[in-house]
Amino acid sequence: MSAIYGLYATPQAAQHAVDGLRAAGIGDARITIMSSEPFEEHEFAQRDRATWMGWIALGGAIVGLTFATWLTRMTELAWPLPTGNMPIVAWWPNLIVMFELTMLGGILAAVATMLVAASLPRRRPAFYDTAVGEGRILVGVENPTDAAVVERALSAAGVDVRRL
Amino acid sequence: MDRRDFIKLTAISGTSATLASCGTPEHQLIRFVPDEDLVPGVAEWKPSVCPACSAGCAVNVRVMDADVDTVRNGQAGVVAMSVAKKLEGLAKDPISQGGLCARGQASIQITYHPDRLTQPMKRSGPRGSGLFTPVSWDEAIAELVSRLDALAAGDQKSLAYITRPRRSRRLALVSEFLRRFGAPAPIAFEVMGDAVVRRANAISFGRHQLPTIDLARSRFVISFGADLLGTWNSPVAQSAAYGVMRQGQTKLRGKLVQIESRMSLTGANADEWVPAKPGTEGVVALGLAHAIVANKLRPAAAGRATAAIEGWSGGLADYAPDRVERITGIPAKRLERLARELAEFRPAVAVVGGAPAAQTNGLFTALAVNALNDLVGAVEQPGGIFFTPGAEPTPAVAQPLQNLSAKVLLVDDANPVFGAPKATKILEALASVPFIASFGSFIDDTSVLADLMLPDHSFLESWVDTTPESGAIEGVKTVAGPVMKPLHQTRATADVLIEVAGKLKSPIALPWKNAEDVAKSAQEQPAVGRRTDVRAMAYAEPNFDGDASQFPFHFLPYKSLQFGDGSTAHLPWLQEMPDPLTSAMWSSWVEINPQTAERLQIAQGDVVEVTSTQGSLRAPAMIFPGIAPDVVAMPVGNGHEVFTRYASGRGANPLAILAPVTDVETGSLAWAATRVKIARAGGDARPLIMFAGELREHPHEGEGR
Amino acid sequence: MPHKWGMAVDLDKCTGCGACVTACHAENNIPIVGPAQAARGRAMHWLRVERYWEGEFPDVRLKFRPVMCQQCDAAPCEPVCPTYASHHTDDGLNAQVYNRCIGTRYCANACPYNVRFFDFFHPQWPKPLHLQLNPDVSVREVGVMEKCTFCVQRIKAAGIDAKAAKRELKDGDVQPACVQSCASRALVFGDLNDPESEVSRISRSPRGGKLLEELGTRPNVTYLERQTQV
Amino acid sequence: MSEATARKMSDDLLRPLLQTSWRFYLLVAFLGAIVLTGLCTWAYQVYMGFGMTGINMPIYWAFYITNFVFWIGISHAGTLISAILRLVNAGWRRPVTRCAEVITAFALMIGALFPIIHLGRPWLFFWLTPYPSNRMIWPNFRSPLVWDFFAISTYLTGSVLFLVLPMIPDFALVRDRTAGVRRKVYGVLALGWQGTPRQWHRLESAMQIMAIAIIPVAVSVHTIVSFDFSMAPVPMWHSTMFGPYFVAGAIFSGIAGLIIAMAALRKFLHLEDYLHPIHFQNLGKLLLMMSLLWTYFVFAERLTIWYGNESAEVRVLRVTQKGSFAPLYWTMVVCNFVVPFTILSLRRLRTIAGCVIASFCVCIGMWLERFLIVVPSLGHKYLPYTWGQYRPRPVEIIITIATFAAMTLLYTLFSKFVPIISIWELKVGEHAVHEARLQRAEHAIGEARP
Repeated sequence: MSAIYGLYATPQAAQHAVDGLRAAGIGDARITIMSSEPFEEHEFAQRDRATWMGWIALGGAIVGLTFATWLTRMTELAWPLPTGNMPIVAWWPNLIVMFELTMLGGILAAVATMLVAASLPRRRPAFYDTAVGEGRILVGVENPTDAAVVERALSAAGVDVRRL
Repeated sequence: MDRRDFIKLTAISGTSATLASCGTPEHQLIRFVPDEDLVPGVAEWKPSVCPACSAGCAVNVRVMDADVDTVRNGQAGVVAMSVAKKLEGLAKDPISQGGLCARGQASIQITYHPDRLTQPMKRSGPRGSGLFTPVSWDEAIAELVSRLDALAAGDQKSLAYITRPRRSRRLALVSEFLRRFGAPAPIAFEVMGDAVVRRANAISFGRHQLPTIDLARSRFVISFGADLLGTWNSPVAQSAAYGVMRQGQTKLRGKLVQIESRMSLTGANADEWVPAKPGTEGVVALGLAHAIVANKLRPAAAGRATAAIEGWSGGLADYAPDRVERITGIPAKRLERLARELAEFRPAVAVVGGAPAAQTNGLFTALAVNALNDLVGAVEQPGGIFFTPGAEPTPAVAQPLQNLSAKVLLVDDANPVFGAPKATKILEALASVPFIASFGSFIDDTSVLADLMLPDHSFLESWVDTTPESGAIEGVKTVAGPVMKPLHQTRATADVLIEVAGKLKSPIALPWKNAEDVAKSAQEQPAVGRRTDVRAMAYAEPNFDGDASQFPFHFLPYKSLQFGDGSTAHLPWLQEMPDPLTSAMWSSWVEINPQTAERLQIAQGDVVEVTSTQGSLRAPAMIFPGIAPDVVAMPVGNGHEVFTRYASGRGANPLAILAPVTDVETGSLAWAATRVKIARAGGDARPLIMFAGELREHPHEGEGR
Repeated sequence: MPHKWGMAVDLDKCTGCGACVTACHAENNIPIVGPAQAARGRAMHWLRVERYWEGEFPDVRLKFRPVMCQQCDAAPCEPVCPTYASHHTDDGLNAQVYNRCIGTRYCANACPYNVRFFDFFHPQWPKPLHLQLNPDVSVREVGVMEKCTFCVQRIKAAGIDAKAAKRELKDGDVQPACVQSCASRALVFGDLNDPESEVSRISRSPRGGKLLEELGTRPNVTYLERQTQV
Repeated sequence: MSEATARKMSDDLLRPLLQTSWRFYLLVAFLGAIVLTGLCTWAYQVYMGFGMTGINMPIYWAFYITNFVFWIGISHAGTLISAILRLVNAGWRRPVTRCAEVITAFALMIGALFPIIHLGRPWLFFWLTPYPSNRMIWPNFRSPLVWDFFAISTYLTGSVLFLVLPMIPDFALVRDRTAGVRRKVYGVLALGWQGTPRQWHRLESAMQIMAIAIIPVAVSVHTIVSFDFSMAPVPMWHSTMFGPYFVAGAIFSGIAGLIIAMAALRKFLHLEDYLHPIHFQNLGKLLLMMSLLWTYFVFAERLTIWYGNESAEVRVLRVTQKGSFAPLYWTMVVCNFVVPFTILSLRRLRTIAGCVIASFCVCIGMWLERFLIVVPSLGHKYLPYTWGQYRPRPVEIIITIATFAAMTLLYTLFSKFVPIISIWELKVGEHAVHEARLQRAEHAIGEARP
């Protein structure tokens, strides 16, 4: 693969570069941004907010609850041993196990979703620059069709453009 | 039933776990062929006789097969044989009636004791070193025979035989052997025995034996120091009857009054516990008699006053309640009330035993109680006292041990070194005996001095028989064969004696072939003596050894429930069984009244030194609410110098420091007539091990929040 | 109708002699822990005779109370066990399955009567003491809880014999070791579901009561109060 | 925020990872030795039999269960607190969260060890796990010990994830700023993190959801630990308020533990620029609040029993307050109330040093509190004949000490290999502050205009 990108010291500069790319008619989908912190308050960092994670977590919780209900009932009935004059299927104690497994379900579901959605884990990405670790913000385009335009747009903020 | 159900069943049965830890004999090389036919896993029940005390309870022994490590003609290996598993009272037996006391049940451990002697041995070290070397039975018997032959030349008198009190034909065998050999009669060594009571009964009723108390039909029982339910006479029979007395009779509940200065197990179960000054119990009895006579309470049903009371009737006037109160410390009112109850609750009975009879005026006390029984018509009457017919006669015991001048001494399971006060110089006496042979199964304080060990079978391995002196109204004789084959290379003492008799230079022909023959043989009925005319004894102040100012406390040793006279101190079950009154285990202790302890700043468990004129001992203090402030008590049983891994050097022996004072009339040891002083001592005694946490059910109840 | 095993203890007959304690040791292979461990409070007595002093000299009294597992209907020790080692059987026994016990000792804490005992070490029987061991009762290994079983092995055996003889168990067929040994017959054992059985009869006595009844454990052992006449 | 500050931040926080002093090795060796001793002691106990401990009839639970409750309590420092602060979006939390969450993870691991150590047959501990262990029987879900298993495993899983997820971007940072082996290792740990907006958003929302889920779990965990006691009909155990009482106590001791840890980090890793007195101030206030809450609970418990005057319970009350346990009891009161209250309620004393002293007291006090809950009650149940005493034996003491060493050791190693303060979150924080400052400046200029 190939890529053209610029490294910007400040989020303002990065924002400017993104705007430039957009002006040059390059869609958000094709613009790659990398940073060592979220920069929530900047427009360029606002993309890809939408997620189903909450609902999936809820689903996981429900799965956990169902499993717990089944587990407790099944095991108690599999070999009904009376203890302390309690009913064989004793709901009060079972509720505790059910609660814990519900929560566990939710948590695991959320984490799984996060990993999948953020496409983690994976081997070291091809398109990356350790300068990001230094605090620079990377704005670039993967496999650019019209390199010249992209280059112009990125260098507008006055940084040297790199190629990959 | 499918696997699952089966598993459920076993799981539920609650007793399914590995038998890993009971010594599987797989590692053994040789497996001998069983010489008896066994049904594996099936229990048989065989009768036997409990050896723990002289009450002679018949027991029912559960027998099952087991792999036994053994030696067959010098080769070690394993053989399957049927072994005893558990002792229970024999339901048919009028004595035990199916019950059995702790000591009885634990006595199975005598047979299986890890330190039991497994074969004859000869002393190889200096006397008392406990060093012995195994010898064959032939050698051992040859040795004994030669020793006896040495006496044959006119010195027969210096053969002595000490046995523990037995009510079995074995005693007849021994007596016969000694008689024909020309030696004095056997000495029955009884620790804290009842010779005085027997003598009193001989005087009052012409019966030289302990009475059988018909508690079951009695409504009022007044006991003068006799621990009916614990250690005195025939505890199992008496406990059984006690159960009936309490709740077995229709609409009636018998009342029990205990007169003693230290609460015994019986005192603990009494409705009234009346502490009287030690040595004055006889006065209490006569006080009651006087009150009954003076107030004309004597029931007509009691029949004609017989000799036993007549002898007193003259002197009774001296026992007016107020005087009795002065002497005994029992309020006159209470005494009169008790007298009334004694007369009104029919049938009523009085019992005497234990400490009151072990004073210098013991015989007086015993006779006084007999008189009281006679007065209330309790003699040979339902709910009164009876004399079991046909009992093996008890040899009269004086104090033979000091002037023991024997050349050959045979010790038959008796332990006088432990049982007799140091002051009797018993050790010195034994040391002067050139040759001592012991038939006992263990190395104890006495047999450690022996030159020759001829270990007897355990009771489960040999023929046993008994004709109890007391415990049932009708006569009882129990004979039982061995319930199991011998574990070790031991021999029945009866057989040994018979063999020895035959091997003597001038052989003695005994009328028995072997131990079985002895056990089965009938006894000649003892002639029932006539009552000798009763002398009215006047109350003599009890004498106590030690000056009251210097030795302020009465010292009261008592037979412990677990160990009795100490002969079962080597049984681990009994060592670890919590003592009923104190919950102590593996210990001996000094019982002190709480106020006294507070006054002397002695706390529970502090080591105290108890000093008499004869010596001193150390033991931890036990705060004991049920004892008079001027009395300290100690259980007998622990304090053996040598007595297997479980009892050696454990605790202290109260008998050791007793003064050699005797009952003036009978000359038997007055073991309750010693005075002592106590003091806190730096503690090197074994700690007090107790099972109980608290003394009372509602601690700090009185205290505010 | 299944059995419901129960016991009645007549404190007016009980003398506190401790025969039952030894009988229990003999029947149930209860190990002896020795003086050192006993001093640390590890002595094992499935059945103990509690004694309590009342009053002060000279008006002092002593009270005995044999306490064994009360085989509660609503046993607090059962539900707390994570492995069902402690559970209730259909004939009303509070069973302890030794080989399921992992030794959390929770049951012993939950038991208000403190009648559960723990094997702190591997039990030892110096030879030949091991020959006395009762083959009908398992020997517990280190780290497990043990307790009075009402001599379940005797109950089972009696049941099997009755079955073999094609008859029902009748009152008195089963006697735990303690009951058998009691000279004064203070202990009575039997089926509480059989209103005619001796134990049922005695349990109905006006003197009868349960130990720590207020805790709602519903024990199957009834204590008949001691009487006194003064 | 200037690039320079960002770089300095990274440098400071990454220094411990890149440079190692001899002191570190010494410390690790020392702690490691103690932990090893502890493990050997445990092995010895298992080999010889549980009788090596001081446990007896009737005191079947003592030191080990005390430690169990104590460490589970300590674990309530991290995840719970940082989750709450995250939800209320308290800015000052940023440098604190990670070093707090680490405590949770490790304290839980150590605490969860004790139920196994205290088993009579520890080699069968896995019978607690939900599977048909032996004879096809499953665990008994009515047993509080099984609840413990579920609660602790859930809490542990949650806490570890809650700790690890925000570490990914920092790993990426280390990856970018190192070379050689470290680069490879951290490269793997970074899971190929790029820092695209999508990744950032997913991370944020995952953290949000977990923060919501973990709080009730944390509360449930210590409630269930308290159920281990309150389910049993034991005097002074059988109490309805044990749940909240234990949770409060847990957070109490947790914060104390956190303060101690932070102070240590600040000193030894030279993080003065990041862990400011204000952090200790705030945590100190929190500690003060919990101290008061704890005192309130103890008072409520004691008063109810004293007033209610139920004999068995009053007996236990008596032994703890007047009897043989009185010295321990009053030490506890001093450590948990008197000292923290006096120090933390006075601003002058609420310094870092002050907070640390208070925290040490609280740790001691809370350990005693657990001990005093477990032992006196067991020693004084309903039948006085069975009352008993307890003395710890060497094995228990050694193992207890070893767990404290283990905690320190794990913490040291962690701070050696992972940035103990979440760098990216810190940057965000600084950034926000920076922005805010700019805005305020612009605002001021605007107003200045006529």
